[in-house]
Amino acid sequence: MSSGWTREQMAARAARDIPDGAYVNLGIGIPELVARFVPEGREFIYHTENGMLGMGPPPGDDDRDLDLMNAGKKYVTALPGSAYFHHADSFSMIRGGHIDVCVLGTMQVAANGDIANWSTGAPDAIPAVGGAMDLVQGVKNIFVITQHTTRTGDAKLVERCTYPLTGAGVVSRIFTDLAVVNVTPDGFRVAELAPGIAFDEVQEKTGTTIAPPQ
Amino acid sequence: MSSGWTREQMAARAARDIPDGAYVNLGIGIPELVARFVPEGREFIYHTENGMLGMGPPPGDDDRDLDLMNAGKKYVTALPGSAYFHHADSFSMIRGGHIDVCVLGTMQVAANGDIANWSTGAPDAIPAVGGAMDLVQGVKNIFVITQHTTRTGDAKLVERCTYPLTGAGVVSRIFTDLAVVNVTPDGFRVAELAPGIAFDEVQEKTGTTIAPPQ
Amino acid sequence: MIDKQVPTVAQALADIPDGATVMIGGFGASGSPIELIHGLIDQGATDLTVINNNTGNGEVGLAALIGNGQVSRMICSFPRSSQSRVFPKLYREGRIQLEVVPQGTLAERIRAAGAGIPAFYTPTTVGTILAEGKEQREIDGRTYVMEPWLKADFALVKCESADPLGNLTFNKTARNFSPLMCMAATTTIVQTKRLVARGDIDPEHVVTPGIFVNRVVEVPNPVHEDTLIADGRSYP
Amino acid sequence: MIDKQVPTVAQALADIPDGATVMIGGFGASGSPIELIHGLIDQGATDLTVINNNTGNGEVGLAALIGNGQVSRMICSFPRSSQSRVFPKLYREGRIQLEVVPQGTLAERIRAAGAGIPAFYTPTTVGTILAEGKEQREIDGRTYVMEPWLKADFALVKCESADPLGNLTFNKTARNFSPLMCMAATTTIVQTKRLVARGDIDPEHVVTPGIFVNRVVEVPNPVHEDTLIADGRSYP
Repeated sequence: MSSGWTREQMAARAARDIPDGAYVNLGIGIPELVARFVPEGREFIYHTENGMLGMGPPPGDDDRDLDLMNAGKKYVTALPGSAYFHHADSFSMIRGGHIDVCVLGTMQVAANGDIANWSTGAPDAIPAVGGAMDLVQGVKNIFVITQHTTRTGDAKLVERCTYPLTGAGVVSRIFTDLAVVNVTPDGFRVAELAPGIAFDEVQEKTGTTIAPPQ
Repeated sequence: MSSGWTREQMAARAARDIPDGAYVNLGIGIPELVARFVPEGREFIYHTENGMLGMGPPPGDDDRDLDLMNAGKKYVTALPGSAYFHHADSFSMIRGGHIDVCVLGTMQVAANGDIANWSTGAPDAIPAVGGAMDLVQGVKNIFVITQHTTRTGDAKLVERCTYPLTGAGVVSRIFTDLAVVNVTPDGFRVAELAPGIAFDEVQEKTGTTIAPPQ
Repeated sequence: MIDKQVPTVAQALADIPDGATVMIGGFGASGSPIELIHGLIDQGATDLTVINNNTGNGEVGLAALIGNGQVSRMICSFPRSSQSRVFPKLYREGRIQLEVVPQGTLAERIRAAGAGIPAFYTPTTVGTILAEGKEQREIDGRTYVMEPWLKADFALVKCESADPLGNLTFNKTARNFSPLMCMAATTTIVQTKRLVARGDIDPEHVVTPGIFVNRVVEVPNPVHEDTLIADGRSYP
Repeated sequence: MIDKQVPTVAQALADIPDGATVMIGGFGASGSPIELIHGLIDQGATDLTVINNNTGNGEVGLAALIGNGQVSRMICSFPRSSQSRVFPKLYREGRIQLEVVPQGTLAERIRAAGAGIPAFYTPTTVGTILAEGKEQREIDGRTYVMEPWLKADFALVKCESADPLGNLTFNKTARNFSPLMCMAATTTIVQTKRLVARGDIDPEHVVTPGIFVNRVVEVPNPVHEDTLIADGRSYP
């Protein structure tokens, strides 16, 4: 079994592709780790869709405000220069193309940029979409951080999503434990392999053809 | 020549028909005088479409702020409890039906409630509409204050407007120097005659059939 | 002098009828008007359609209102959460209806109702099952879906400070949907932590102007949903 | 550290090309960014489409920009005013185009552009000549017209205080269209009376969050259009 990147390394690798001064929205899970790996000399401003720019790290137990949450409903802090606003303004930032990068987790992502990360489509599942569909349509660059396969070894990078879509043709780049993968007009292409990972392993664990690094 | 109501009396009469606690938008001209005749025991809150609730009277020369204007671009003051907001919020108040009464001047008003107060339609006129069309569509009650006829004696209350419309079927009540006139499903009806004014004179100076007081 | 203050929560809520559509502010626990929601449980109106981003947590607040059988329909973006048990049970038993609306579309539909905009176009949901059955059109080469405004009979909202005219400020991210819901409801009922005098709120800092507010009730020490849940509380 | 400050008006405006669409904040004289407008006169870009509620007064500010022949098209709600002479003359000579948009529709179209809403429905103009040629539809028994978003390449805006991240506050009714224009332009350029440190603006009081702002230039003692006109000034 190969090693590849850890969750932290995946997040750090994604952070390297975010330019200085970017307005960034981080999804729940591994994407949240991106905030811990901002490259030296850069500053990102974090947007949380429940109504804040300038979100800071979690508070200590003694200085938390129960009203100050992020979109994952975790307590957060406000950095100097932050701003609060209501939901219509917050989603204007998203829908209006003002957020530069959104980093999301996913269940599946397809070679045509489709993403499925909100519902398994199971008959007894309670549908719950939150802001995911707004984010994938509105944010300029949609990055995905995900393990290359599910826990049971199924491919998450697939030819076509079998789960219900969150958005069609929206993902531009994927950061997995094995590789950085670009979504191109011709499908998946490996941009960079994790240390010690061979291209053949990436192809084997991908549910469709993936092009090697150029 | 009959006397009828003065401009101030017309404004005072209109003010009597505005309920306590109403949110009110006053047009330029005679409508502005309404603010000087709020009946005892009532309070109106004035909205100005350029972005303020709680507008107060004109300032003295020494305490004016050049940035604090009303929609007629005159300097005003802010009363305690006022609020500033941007134009989209201001016209949400208008379009969304949150303003109770708008009092407008007019060039013509028709028996079906049509109003024409933004353009003569002259070929060389520069069209300028401002917020008039938003107000007549959005505010719950559209009152008109106007002289019953033009300076040259032409009727301003007409069967159908000949000037381009500001809005169709929107006016509910008209306050002239001669009478208070309701716009009913059957057309104009005098609700009240000014002191010393006979109904026949009102009919004579109206450009269409007007029903007498009930 | 205009004074929108109402002395008690019970009086503020008295006229909410069965079958009403009620918007409830808050995003999860943040900004949730717990005292007003519990007051609505005491009041007893049933067959309610409730609009909120979520469906409540634990057995207090919105979850308790749902658990008490007063809600026949939820309109929300995210009905699941880690501590949401009441809604899922009723939903799986077919005892409550659900309309799922993406969060941004939900916010914009509520704002549209307040702004007199009966419908608008958005790219959100295009290409997904949530766009099925919705009118779509191409504008400038991109496909959009049409979404209608979303109105309510009542809005129940929590704020930080309010004056007698109904001018409001909020606390941090507790602001969320509340200013929009104040715009979109026929009758907006606000619980405020502090009732201040007219003029005490700087007109530059007013978040919700009083024109959007009908009743204000002071609740000086509001409970917080997270605290109630941590304490294992339920209501009633 | 992010710092959107630009040292001079000239540098802030340097890249505005001929043919650009430029939103200019202000309602009449209130909130008009006179130094930025005069900077644009110095800069010299021509064939501009300008979006503003009015068309300027006297021979300063927007009226001077128009008078200098740099504007080929105005989009506004009210091109007339008591001291507006420059625009009417050019308009009657057929040397400038005009699109008249009702004030509320103008505001909402600008907001829609910033909010990613390509079109919406409004009752404003229904039954009038301004609705001619526009798509209309009935919704819930009432007729509405469809209006498209209104975008710009640049916005020129005046504010009261700004921090290096571009968070803005305004002064009283000088706020008017400016926060909307900040949202709707590709590049937003702000002149601020006071440049304050990061954190000096309470996050609850920010009117325009910095995400909508690209460049900030400090103009500590801005002139006011009304004062210039009263003094009989002209520009250049």
